[in-house]
Amino acid sequence: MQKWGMVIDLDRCAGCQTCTVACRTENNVPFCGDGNAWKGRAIFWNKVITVRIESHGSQREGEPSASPGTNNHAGPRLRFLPMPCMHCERPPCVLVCPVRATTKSVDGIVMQVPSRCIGCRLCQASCPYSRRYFNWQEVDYPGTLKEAVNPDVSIRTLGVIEKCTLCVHRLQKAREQARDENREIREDEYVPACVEACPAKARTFGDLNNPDHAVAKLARSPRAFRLLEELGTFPQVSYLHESTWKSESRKSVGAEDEEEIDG
Amino acid sequence: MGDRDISVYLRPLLRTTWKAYALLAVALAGACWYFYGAFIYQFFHGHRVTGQGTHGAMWGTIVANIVQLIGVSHVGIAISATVRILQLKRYQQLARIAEFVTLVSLTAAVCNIAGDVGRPDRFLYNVVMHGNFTAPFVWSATVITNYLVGSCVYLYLAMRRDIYLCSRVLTRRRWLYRALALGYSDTPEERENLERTVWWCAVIILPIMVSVHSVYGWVFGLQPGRPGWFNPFQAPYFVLGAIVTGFSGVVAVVAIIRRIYRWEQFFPNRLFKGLGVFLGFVTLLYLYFLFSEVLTGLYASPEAERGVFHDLLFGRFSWIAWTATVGGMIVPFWVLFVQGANPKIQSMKIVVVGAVPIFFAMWGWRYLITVPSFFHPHIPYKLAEYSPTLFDWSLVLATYCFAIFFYTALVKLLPILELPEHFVPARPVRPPRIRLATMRGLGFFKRATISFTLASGIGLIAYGIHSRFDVLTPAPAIWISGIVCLWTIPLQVCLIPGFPSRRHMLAHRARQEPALLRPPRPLVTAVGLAERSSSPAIESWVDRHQRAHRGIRRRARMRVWA
Amino acid sequence: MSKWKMHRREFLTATGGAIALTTAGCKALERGYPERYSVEKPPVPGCEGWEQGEERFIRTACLQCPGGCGIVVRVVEGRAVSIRANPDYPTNQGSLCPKGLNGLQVLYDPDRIRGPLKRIGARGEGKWAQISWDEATSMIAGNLRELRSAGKSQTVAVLGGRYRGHMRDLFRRFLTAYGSPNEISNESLCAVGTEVAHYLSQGVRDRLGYDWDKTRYVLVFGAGFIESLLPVARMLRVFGHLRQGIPGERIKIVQIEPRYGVSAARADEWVQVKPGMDGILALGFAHVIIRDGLYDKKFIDDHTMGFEGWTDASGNRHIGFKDLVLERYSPQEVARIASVPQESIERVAHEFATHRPAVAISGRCAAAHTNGLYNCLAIDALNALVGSIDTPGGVLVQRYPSFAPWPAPEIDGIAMRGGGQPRIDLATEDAPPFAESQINKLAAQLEKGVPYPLNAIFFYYTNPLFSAPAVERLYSVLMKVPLLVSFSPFMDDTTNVADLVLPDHTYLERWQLDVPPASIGYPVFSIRQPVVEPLHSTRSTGEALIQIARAIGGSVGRSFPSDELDMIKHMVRGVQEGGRGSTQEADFDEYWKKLLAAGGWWDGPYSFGDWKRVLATPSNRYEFYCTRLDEKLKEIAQERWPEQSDAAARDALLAQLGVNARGDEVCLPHYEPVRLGAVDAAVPFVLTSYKTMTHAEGRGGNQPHLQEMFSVQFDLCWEPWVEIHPEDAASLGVANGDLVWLGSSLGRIKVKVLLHDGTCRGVINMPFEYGHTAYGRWAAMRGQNINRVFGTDEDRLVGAVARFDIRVSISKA
Amino acid sequence: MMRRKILWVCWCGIIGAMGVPCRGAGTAQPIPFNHKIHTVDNEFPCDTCHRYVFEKPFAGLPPTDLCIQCHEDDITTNPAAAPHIQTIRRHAKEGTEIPWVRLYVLPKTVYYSHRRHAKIAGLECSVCHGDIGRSETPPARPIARTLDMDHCIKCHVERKAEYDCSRCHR
Repeated sequence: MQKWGMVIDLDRCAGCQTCTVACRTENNVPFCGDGNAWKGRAIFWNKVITVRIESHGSQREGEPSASPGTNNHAGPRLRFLPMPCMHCERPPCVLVCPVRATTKSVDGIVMQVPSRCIGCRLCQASCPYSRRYFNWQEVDYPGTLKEAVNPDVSIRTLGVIEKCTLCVHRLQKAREQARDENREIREDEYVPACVEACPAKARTFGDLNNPDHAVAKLARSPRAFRLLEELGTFPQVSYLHESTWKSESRKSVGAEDEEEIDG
Repeated sequence: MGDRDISVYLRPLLRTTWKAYALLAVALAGACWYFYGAFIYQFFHGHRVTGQGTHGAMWGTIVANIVQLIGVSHVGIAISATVRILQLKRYQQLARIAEFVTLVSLTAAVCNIAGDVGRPDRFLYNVVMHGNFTAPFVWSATVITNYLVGSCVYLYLAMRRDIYLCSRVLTRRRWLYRALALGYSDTPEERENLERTVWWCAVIILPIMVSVHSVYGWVFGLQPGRPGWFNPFQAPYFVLGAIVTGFSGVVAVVAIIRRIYRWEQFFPNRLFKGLGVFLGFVTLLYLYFLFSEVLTGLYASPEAERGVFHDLLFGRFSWIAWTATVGGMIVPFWVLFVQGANPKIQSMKIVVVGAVPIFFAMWGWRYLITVPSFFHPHIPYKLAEYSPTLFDWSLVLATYCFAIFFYTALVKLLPILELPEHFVPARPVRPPRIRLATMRGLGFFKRATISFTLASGIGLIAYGIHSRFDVLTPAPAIWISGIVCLWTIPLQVCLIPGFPSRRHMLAHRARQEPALLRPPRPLVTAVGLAERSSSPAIESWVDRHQRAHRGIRRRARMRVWA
Repeated sequence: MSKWKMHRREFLTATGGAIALTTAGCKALERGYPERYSVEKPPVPGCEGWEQGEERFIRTACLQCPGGCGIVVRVVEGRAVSIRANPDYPTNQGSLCPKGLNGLQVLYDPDRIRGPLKRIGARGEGKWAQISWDEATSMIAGNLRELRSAGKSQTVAVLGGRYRGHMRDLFRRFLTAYGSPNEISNESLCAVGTEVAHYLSQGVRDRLGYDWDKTRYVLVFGAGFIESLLPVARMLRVFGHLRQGIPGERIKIVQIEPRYGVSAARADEWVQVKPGMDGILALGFAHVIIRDGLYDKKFIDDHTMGFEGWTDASGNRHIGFKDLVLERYSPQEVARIASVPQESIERVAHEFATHRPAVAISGRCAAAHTNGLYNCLAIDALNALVGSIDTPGGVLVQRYPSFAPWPAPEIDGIAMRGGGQPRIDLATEDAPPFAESQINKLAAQLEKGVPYPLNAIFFYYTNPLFSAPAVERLYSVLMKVPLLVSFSPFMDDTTNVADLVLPDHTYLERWQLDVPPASIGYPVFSIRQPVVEPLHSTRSTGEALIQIARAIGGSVGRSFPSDELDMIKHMVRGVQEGGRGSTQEADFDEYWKKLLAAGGWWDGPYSFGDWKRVLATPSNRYEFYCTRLDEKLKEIAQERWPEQSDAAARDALLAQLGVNARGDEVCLPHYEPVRLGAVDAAVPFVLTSYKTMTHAEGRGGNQPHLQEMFSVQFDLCWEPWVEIHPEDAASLGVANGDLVWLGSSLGRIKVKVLLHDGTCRGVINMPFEYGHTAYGRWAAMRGQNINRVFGTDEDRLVGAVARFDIRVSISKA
Repeated sequence: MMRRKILWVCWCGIIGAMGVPCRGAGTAQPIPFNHKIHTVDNEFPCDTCHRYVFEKPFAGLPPTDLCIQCHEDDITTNPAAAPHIQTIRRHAKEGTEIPWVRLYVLPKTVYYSHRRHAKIAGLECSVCHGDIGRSETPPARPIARTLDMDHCIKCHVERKAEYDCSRCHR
């Protein structure tokens, strides 16, 4: 069985929020409007958050490291952290859900079943990453706007929790095709919308159980870390630390050796 | 002369003033708003009408209110059971008032929970049919059902004799009391049976009471994702909090009832003094718990957790925390301590003045348990301020309206004081004439049903727990029905006639029951006092009562069965 | 038996029944829950040809910004349900930005105009009558025919914004045939200074492309490297590549900008510079590079002009760039003026020169100043110094596909006479030498009524009543124009006051050629094709224009074929006949089909070394000394002051242009102080603006997804704010979230304060895209428009609005 | 007593009324299609008319074109069927689709795939649809019984198939 996982390279991430929109359009995530946004009710299965790193260098574990001395700005620095659901191996939300509306599927996806959910928001409270969203109001797609709804994903009603599903409908489609052709799922056949859309190619997605897959390799790389590892949730989404400028591999050159570089 | 006159005891049932009707009307309006607002308005508009938000407080005043109400609900049964087990006669009349408080606040709490979830239509069905064994919420559903059913059974059984007497004394709503008495006829066997059952119920219900609030503590305490909640201390802390809240609530309720019905003789200042001393003691204990929790929090290593407690003491919530702690705990404790320590002071007012702020302070601390934690997530999200909307506050208020309505209705429908044993029906209704063989059969039947119920109850619970991960089995429904099954045992013990007693056999053999064959007299005179006290001065109601009690039991028996 | 048994049975059944019924009721309630939306939907127009569940992936081009990336639209049963990137399209190569992905909210906007409208109330009142296309066309045509026969054909103007592909040519053709010179674009609102700088130094009036794959050092002056360099999706892909795409190396990006934004945060180094000081900082870098001999001597010798001092044909000695820089722009001096640490200047300059190929990019923040052109020239000079012109990893000059030109339009006497009139926006005494179009002058010209008043204005893909400087003034003069026609599919600020609305298709419903802006160097174009049937009774503006022309009749009508698509195909035939590029096919129908399937045509890779094309200056070299500027100044000076001597006329002209330098320095990159006026305690702040990622050039206001994530940096949305440095705020006594009045000489607006320690002291930043008076339910009346207070001065050489050069005051509201 | 009984009846009525919307109103097919003649007598496999059953998530309802392929000629001998054949021909002539009414309607949150069940798992249609293939008249109302989730799960458990929530619910 696969264990789907993702690696997000924070060095590549530009903080452009393409993943957010890709996710919203793919999964029929509603917008909440100005009346609700300021109350913190906007739904983002995939949110890019801004981490402020104070200049004196105190930083929390799990945050991208600042490279001191490379930025002459005396104040704090900002870093951008794209946050999908972490799909923990030991998810606290699954433990506390009173109605089994959220489950850990056999292939490692923490699923939310909105049609089962009673909206008690316990999972939301228990998620250390705050990656669950409650529908504080009925979805509102005025006029023709609802035509753009993706028919592969249900529209959640009011009063239920929703969250990132790693675009499980794409997995179903790919799996069905693969089974029909009597083979395993190919590596590139199933990627979530955010991974597909990421313009800076910061996200790598695949089977963590397949040691040859890029995602498994990256997840073991020395740059890799996982958020809030001390809580023991074992997220299946890992991050790669930001690097600093390195120019040593090609030695500094004048105009003369330019041909050498090109060759 | 109050204790001699049954009308003193049944004052609420005999006369209802316009004030009571007005109170009922206002409270009913509030209760209606609660049910409209929480279940209809909120159901169709979503929880956006509240002040809660995902990146903000996802739980707010309503959850604080739930915790508070569940806390209040504990103490009723606690007092009642303690009084019964420890035979604290002085506090005996407190028992039912407190039991009613339990029933009312527990119902209100359940309503609040149902209103707070996003989809109340699915709530009951899904939790019961698809409950997840590992979820504290399911445990809480289990224990709250258990507690609600148990306290109803306990309350009913403890009240059964009084209801029976009501059905004999009162002309109004006689059908109700007769229905509720369920065939009770205050024969000594019945009474003995009842008392024994009730005693056992009290023994059983005490740990259940502890479990409910522990489980509510775990609803918070088993969430690693929330700084400030994930804490082994949570369960005892919640239980103690419940005792403090409940006691302060009960003190207020008793004071109001004493004032309205002029029952100074049943609830003398001395009794309040005792309550005050106990409340002061638990408040001090709670302060100690609080101090120890906050201290740990302030030294906590996870930054987010430290942030919560810092915010609590010095940040945006500090005004609530400090007002609640100083104004609602330290000062009231001092008041209660002084009144307890000073033998000259015996005043209901002082105790109430001490207790009421504690109630509100506890509400404040519930809010502080719930909300600040959301403002220090592990991941630095941008957060929205939580400002409870008018709707939130109206729901909180309306909950208490509902509680007041419910409570007043109970007071007006059921005997709120225990009728002392010296009240006996002069002419008991004729017990059914059942043939001895039938009686024997019933005896076997009773044993069979009880053991069957016991077996099936335990079996159901075991099966429910055994099949907890089976998707096709509604495991919580099974174990909850097992629990409900078990709670029918005390009912069966009391309701189903058992083997005929020796006395019955004798009577049967004699084939004549002269006293019972006589036609009943008019009801008002059907109940009389078995004995008139020789000493008119009321110095100690309790002493006299106890003396009378011993005499009555003996003489009454003689009179009826002579 | 007695009564009690009855009671008991009743009690038990009642309890059991109540429990059972409540459970059943809950379940029934849940099943019958009124859900508002279903994913199964009634059929849409045009889904007849679709089988149940059928999905198609249609390739077309994005138009959420002028980037023109290739997209693939997933259409299910006639409904567009998602947009993805076209993996083959060479500019974005499978990347897409959030705006592009959100295109369906443009297509399916509920507030789109559903058919031609005629105003029936007062202007701006919002009362409209639905009319038919024929009515609308004949009304306009009648009006235009009248004007034309009255000899007032030049009084018709077209205000165009996001022209794509053939649209600008089509409008120009219309105006040429009709007889008006007034095709006014909004380029003067953008970074036209950078383009003119490229024109003067390299001879190409265009943006430049960059060969990012091999670049090793990036110096960004005032451009949002991530947020706003076009095409954004390509820049995002490049960003990822520069960071981790090259094994063993990570490219350094230095952001030079007054404000700490997303680009600055994601760059390796942020150099804070005061607004308008980019030029002198670049010259400071140049000083270090020249002083330390780090420049590319070979390139300087072979391909540049004016680096060293030189003597012209008439024997005059001219100062060289090298001497000027060494003399005037020492790091100490630059550090003093620009308040940038000297250490930073030295270090960055060294890094820049030693990590070649390195490129320096100039952008809006450097260009939108009164000294914008010189800023950009100085920044361009850095590229020349390190030899990054037309070299792998350096600056590329874009080539374009060779479309077949349309046959010339028929021009009769009226058209000849009308077309020969001066343009209304450039018919000023102080017209900037290098301006091609100046929408910002329109208001003043209309107010004065010189050289002639306008009788009709067409608005195509532009919204000047939102985006032009001094909007209130423009509004009052537009109110006096007898006929305003808007082609916008949305009821935006300008359309709201129009007399006639001829709604265009959105970009997902129409045929259009699309040529992306300069980026990859080699020629590329795509064909925007309809992915769904038009939702409403809208009509492609090209089509509408052709219909209007044909209704006017005569030579105007004869200048147009019957069909817009034919015109497009005609153009594409030119490329087909070239026989090059990604799609080659002899049969045109096949070719067309293949083009549509591929989503475009491109002819890579870029070929280097074509110096004649790349350095198209008079000297065929990179000109540090801009001879074209020199000549142009000479020409204009003689024209305006014919009675004076050359030198005196030139000085008079320079004074008029607001250039402080004199002599050779004028034509060399140099530091020209910003024209901001004296420091005034009443207006202590300088107002600047910036773009965010979700900012679709002022057109994203009606897209709720984009609005809800407007600023990732502050997580703010739906409402504008103004960023103030905390210390400035403290001195003003304002706190986070306070409402303040932001006042300039033009007016004042009310806005919320946000403390941001990444702004310059004395500078405040405000995002735009807020303050629409119309534009649908999500955009209208949300905050106030920054253009009501924004700078209206201009870079008098190129005519670009120097928006950032205005002093403003802040006072508590 | 009477009063309470009345209340009780009202309560039952309310509950019953709540249940009504989920049952669906009676539906009448435009043509009383006789499955038996087609599948039993003529031995057409199901996917003749329900064309997508092996390829797509939905089985598909027969388009007019498909019906008319056979019914262009007078192949029916039953005179009672004649008016319905005329209906088909009329639709074919007008180029419209026969407005078949779907009998099996899944909840909106369920994503079921016929292909996965009929092709990949190789289940017989009758496993879920019962004897509808032998029926002579279409049922009058939507069939909800077999679409209960418990039914699905039971079958999955019996056949040792996965019953992960994510497989059907999204």
